[in-house]
Amino acid sequence: MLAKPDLTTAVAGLTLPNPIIPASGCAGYGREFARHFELRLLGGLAAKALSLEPRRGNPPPRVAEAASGMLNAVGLQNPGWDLWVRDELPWMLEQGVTLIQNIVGHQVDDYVELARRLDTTAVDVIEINLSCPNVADGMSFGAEPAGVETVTAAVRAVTSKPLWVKLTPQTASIAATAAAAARAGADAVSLINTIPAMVIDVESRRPVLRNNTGGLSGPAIRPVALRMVNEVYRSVAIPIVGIGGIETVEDVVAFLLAGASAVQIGTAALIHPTRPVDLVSDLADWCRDHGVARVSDLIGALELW
Amino acid sequence: MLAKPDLTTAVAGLTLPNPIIPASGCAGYGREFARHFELRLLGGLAAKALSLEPRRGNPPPRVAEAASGMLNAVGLQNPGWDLWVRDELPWMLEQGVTLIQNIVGHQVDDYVELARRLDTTAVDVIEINLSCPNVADGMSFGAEPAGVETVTAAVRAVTSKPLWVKLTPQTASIAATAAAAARAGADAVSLINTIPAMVIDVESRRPVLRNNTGGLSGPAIRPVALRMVNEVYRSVAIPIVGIGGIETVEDVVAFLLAGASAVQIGTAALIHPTRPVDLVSDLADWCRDHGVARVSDLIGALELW
Amino acid sequence: MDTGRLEQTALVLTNVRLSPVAVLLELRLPEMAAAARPGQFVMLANRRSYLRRPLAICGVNHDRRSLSVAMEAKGAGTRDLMELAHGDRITVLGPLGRGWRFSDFDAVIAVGGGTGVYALPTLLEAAQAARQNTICVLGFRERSRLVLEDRFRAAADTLLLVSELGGLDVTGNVLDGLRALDPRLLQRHAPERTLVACCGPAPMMRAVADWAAQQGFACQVSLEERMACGFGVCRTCACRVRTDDGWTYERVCHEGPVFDAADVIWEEDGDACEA
Amino acid sequence: MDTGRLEQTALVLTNVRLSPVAVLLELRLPEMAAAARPGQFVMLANRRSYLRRPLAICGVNHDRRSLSVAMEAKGAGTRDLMELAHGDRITVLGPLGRGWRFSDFDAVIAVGGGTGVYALPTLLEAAQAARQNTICVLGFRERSRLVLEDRFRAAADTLLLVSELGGLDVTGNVLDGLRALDPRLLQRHAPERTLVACCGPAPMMRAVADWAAQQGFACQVSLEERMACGFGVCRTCACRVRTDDGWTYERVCHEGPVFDAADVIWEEDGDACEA
Ligand SMILES: Cc1cc2nc3c(=O)[nH]c(=O)nc-3n(C[C@H](O)[C@H](O)[C@H](O)COP(=O)(O)OP(=O)(O)OC[C@H]3O[C@@H](n4cnc5c(N)ncnc54)[C@H](O)[C@@H]3O)c2cc1C
Ligand SMILES: Cc1cc2nc3c(=O)[nH]c(=O)nc-3n(C[C@H](O)[C@H](O)[C@H](O)COP(=O)(O)OP(=O)(O)OC[C@H]3O[C@@H](n4cnc5c(N)ncnc54)[C@H](O)[C@@H]3O)c2cc1C
Ligand SMILES: Cc1cc2nc3c(=O)[nH]c(=O)nc-3n(C[C@H](O)[C@H](O)[C@H](O)COP(=O)(O)O)c2cc1C
Ligand SMILES: Cc1cc2nc3c(=O)[nH]c(=O)nc-3n(C[C@H](O)[C@H](O)[C@H](O)COP(=O)(O)O)c2cc1C
Ligand code: FES
Ligand code: FES
Repeated sequence: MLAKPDLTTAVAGLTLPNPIIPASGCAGYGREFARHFELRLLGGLAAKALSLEPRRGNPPPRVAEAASGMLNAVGLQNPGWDLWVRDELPWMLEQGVTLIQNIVGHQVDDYVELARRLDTTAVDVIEINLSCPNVADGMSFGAEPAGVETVTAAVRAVTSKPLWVKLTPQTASIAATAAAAARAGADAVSLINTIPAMVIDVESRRPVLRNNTGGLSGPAIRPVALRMVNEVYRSVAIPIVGIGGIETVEDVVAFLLAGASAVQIGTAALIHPTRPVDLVSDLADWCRDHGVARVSDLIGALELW
Repeated sequence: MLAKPDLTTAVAGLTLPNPIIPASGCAGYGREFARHFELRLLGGLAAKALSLEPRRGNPPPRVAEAASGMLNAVGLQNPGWDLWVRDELPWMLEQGVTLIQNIVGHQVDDYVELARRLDTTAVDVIEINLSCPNVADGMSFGAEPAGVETVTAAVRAVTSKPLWVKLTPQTASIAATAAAAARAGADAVSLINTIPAMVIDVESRRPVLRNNTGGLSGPAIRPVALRMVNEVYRSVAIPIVGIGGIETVEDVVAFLLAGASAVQIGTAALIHPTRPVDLVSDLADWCRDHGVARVSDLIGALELW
Repeated sequence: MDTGRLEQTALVLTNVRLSPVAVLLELRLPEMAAAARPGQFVMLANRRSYLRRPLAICGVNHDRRSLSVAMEAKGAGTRDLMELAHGDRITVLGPLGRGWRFSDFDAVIAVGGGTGVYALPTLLEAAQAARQNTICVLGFRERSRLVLEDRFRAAADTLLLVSELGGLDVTGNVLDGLRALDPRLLQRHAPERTLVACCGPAPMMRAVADWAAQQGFACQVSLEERMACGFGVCRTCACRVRTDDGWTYERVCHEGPVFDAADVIWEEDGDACEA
Repeated sequence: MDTGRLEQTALVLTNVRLSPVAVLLELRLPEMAAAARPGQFVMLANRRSYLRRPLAICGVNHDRRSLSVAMEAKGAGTRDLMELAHGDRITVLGPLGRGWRFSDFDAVIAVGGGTGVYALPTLLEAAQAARQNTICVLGFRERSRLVLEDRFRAAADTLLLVSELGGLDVTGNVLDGLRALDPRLLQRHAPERTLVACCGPAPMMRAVADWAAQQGFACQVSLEERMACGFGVCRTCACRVRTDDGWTYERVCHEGPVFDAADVIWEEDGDACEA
């Protein structure tokens, strides 16, 4: 009988019990999952995006089917800071799970103000979502290194909490945006967010999504995410949280090998609600079957040709 | 009995008998398809990339399976100008199909020299592939508007043939790179090329592709391609050739509605060799069933919400 | 913490054709069958689509530890589900959502149209078991589309069948059906003790809700919206619901699919209140 | 222009287990069965993978207008194919590639290992029909993996079965088998009139090619490489082949899968000639 493998992983000094984290927007604030498994069994919980003011989100339809994936245009619906602090935060803190709070804004000041406020809470990690369109130029903050650097540096200045910067794949060079985040003081980069996409109903001659476009997620984007994780791993000295189409334990291992220190599970958890917690035990089994004593030994262990 | 729908479409003044074109790299120089159907039934043929010097391409494996798609890293294997002129061009010109010759280079001068030579041939269209890594900075020429503008303008200066600029989706803003192509005198933009990606074999801890990374194609990328076509259609006044995961006649119609004047069929033709020519008749049927007299009426007819 | 796992593997027991366009699948799902309440739904995986498909729980058989769903072919997902045969296995999430709140009423008037009728048999059966007065008005496009007549007849004290193209009790739409009901039937109980439970196309639900309001009846409607998860985490299944100070998007899968009609802001009204 | 369409829909006639790990599928494909030549292959669509899977044509039955393929489970694609049953339909591309060139020889020594053995029965049968002398040496990991013994025995004048773990004619690898052949058998014809036709793992093919060269025999090998299209357009199935002035990448699916062993640059040699 082999010893229990060590599943712990460290992301820039923060030790997680295991590398499996439900992705932001695919786990709400944890309540729905908590009815079916204990959140503290997870490596962490990336809670749904939070903005200063409440956001109603986009009109429906907000989801469209795609080949090996889906598009969503939820529009970052969330209760806003005040209700979140009152109704969601206390409950989340009781769950004993590492809490990664994702934040969004329309301008740099929004991110800064949210980070300033979060800094005074017991939230474990601030994850800034840079896929949001910038009110100034309409492009996402994450599209260019300069935008990433500006937002990251501004947030860094107001918080000493671990800061994860979530990058969009819609950029000329993910290595360049990741490097910008690193320069500006990010503790880790989370990648990738969804890829902007469109599905059309040819009968009605309209996009299926009321928002016209939405973000593509699921297995369809997995090879793109994996390449980006490895590209950043090879060129930027910053811990990586890998995200994109992860469904099975082999997918988890592939992201770790490519260089991720932890992973987030998005769409797969919408279809298989207990998948995140199942992957924790699958990963333990995989390590045992493969004689891997410590999950952390897998990180970046990919051998390139 | 309804009249035969008019399938012709014009791409910047060049009239094609229909909008269906096998995509570059997925049709060789047409010989293999020609054993099974007449090439002149197609809207055009986008021949495999051509470089000045012969290219052996990458070592195998060159293909990896992905969810609803595949990765390829052929490495632009081609016989080079001299053998192409001698062995491939005369045969292709005999086929009576609109010939779109895709070209690649490591530096701007390569593209210019190829275009200069092609200008003296009977090739109908020059399609420049900007996904190739630039020897100068390692990024693809297509990643930034400046690179697109430089290559396009240089090629434009030496040829009066229709010039299609094929864009990579790995950019901060496809609208910006398309606008750069338009500014520099392109007649049309072809989009999209494959998305850089990686697949890992967790048992061997190696990428499946000997080249480590490859380009993701197939239905997985279709919603991304469709969004990009529509994004460019709405913001840049230039004809668009839509490419990416097109398999069915509904997919063809969706790309036309989104704003494409013609479409290219890549991966689907690898799996269903007669799919390009089948789609021509499917499109005629679709138009008849939907009371569409002219295919060109579909172009850009998408109604946004 | 819920005892049953949300995701279960179902054995397909039977696939029965209900009409030229509809089939009923009976699925062995002991825990879900035990837990299911009228108006709840399930999400069914299939072999052709990435996302699951939401379907109303149309029946529960405790002896056979099964529940059944009924559907018509719409796209690839339902077409694939309709091909399932005895012995096949699929994974299912459920039971999901908040169903009909009918216990506080003396009479239930169930009104259904199209595939909406499948959300009603379990309601009528439960109301009947609770000794409530049960009235049912169902609309079908044509006579051949009539489904589950025996079950509706058994569970409804009064059953009125409506068809657009004729051949049933009333020719017209369900509103014509409701208007054709004997007024004395509708007046047997205090209006606020009568529940109109409606499921069908949105314009129909809206019209029925208006009629119910005119009569002074309570009204609940079961909404449909595209769903990714079905269990409340993804927030894709948004519908507009009135709040004290305006409106908000609620989740069809979680706060619904059954809503008080008075709270629902219909699409046409909705456009007016867009931000 | 070819008369037959490259892509055909096949009806699965039978699925027969050949060994604990292998099955043989018989597919009704009249045009392909008529056109197939020994050493060619087909690309089979399946329900789990996006790309088709290449498999050697293992047999042709003109009466039943069928061809058969045999396979062992490797990943999702082969696993799915192995589950096909009578009555299922799949689409197939074929017949593909350039097969064995055996007509100019007096004797054919077919050497196979692992799943490579499936490329050999049609060769032996055709060579036998052409009154060539047929010798066959097959390697299996263990006795229980032995497949298609009757067909090999019928088509080979001499059949030698080799097993790594023992229990067959020779214990060892196919090279041990070749060395165990009666030398007189090998000398019945002029060496250049003897063809060694080999299909199996690359190291085995390389060793067999070396042995053939020592004997002065011609040698052809059937290569495997990952393929997207199988009919020559995509250039993914590259293998290194010697040319007058160096080497080039040829297509396993088009110039192959059968190559003259003398032309092949094996992976280990290949590393030396990388640019
Ligand atoms: C709570 C609920 C209960 C339902 N109960 C039933 C039932 O008992 N019987 C029945 O026949 N139908 C029912 N429907 C509708 C059924 O879910 C859709 O017909 C089905 O999802 C269509 O899938 P498809 O792949 O066949 O069609 P497609 O049009 O190919 O589906 C594409 C996408 O749109 C979604 N979609 C399409 N139509 C609808 C719709 N009307 N509602 C929600 N999502 C939709 C699909 O789920 C899928 O994600 C119900 C819907 C909901 C929300
Ligand atoms: C010309 C030719 C003839 C063949 N004949 C036979 C045969 O008769 N019987 C048999 O059992 N096998 C044969 N093979 C090998 C067979 O194609 C692979 O075992 C099969 O493709 C594996 O698919 P999978 O989905 O099960 O495995 P996976 O490993 O999941 O496949 C992943 C990808 O790799 C490719 N791949 C994996 N292994 C191989 C391989 N050895 N050769 C080529 N591609 C591979 C697959 O096609 C797929 O694209 C042949 C291969 C070639 C090229
Ligand atoms: C329904 C939905 C909602 C999402 N909401 C958010 C969000 O609020 N903030 C964020 O950073 N990412 C959000 N995402 C992106 C995911 O966190 C994740 O980056 C992406 O879906 C890719 O992972 P996946 O393929 O595993 O889903 C959302 C994704 C989905 C599908
Ligand atoms: C095997 C293969 C080879 C390709 N070679 C080229 C090429 O030489 N030049 C080019 O511009 N695009 C090349 N492409 C990209 C395609 O032309 C097309 O842009 C892309 O595959 C997306 O379309 P699809 O999803 O229909 O395949 C290649 C694609 C594949 C799959
Ligand atoms: S479908 Fe996910 S919240 Fe309703
Ligand atoms: S597999 Fe496409 S050329 Fe060989």
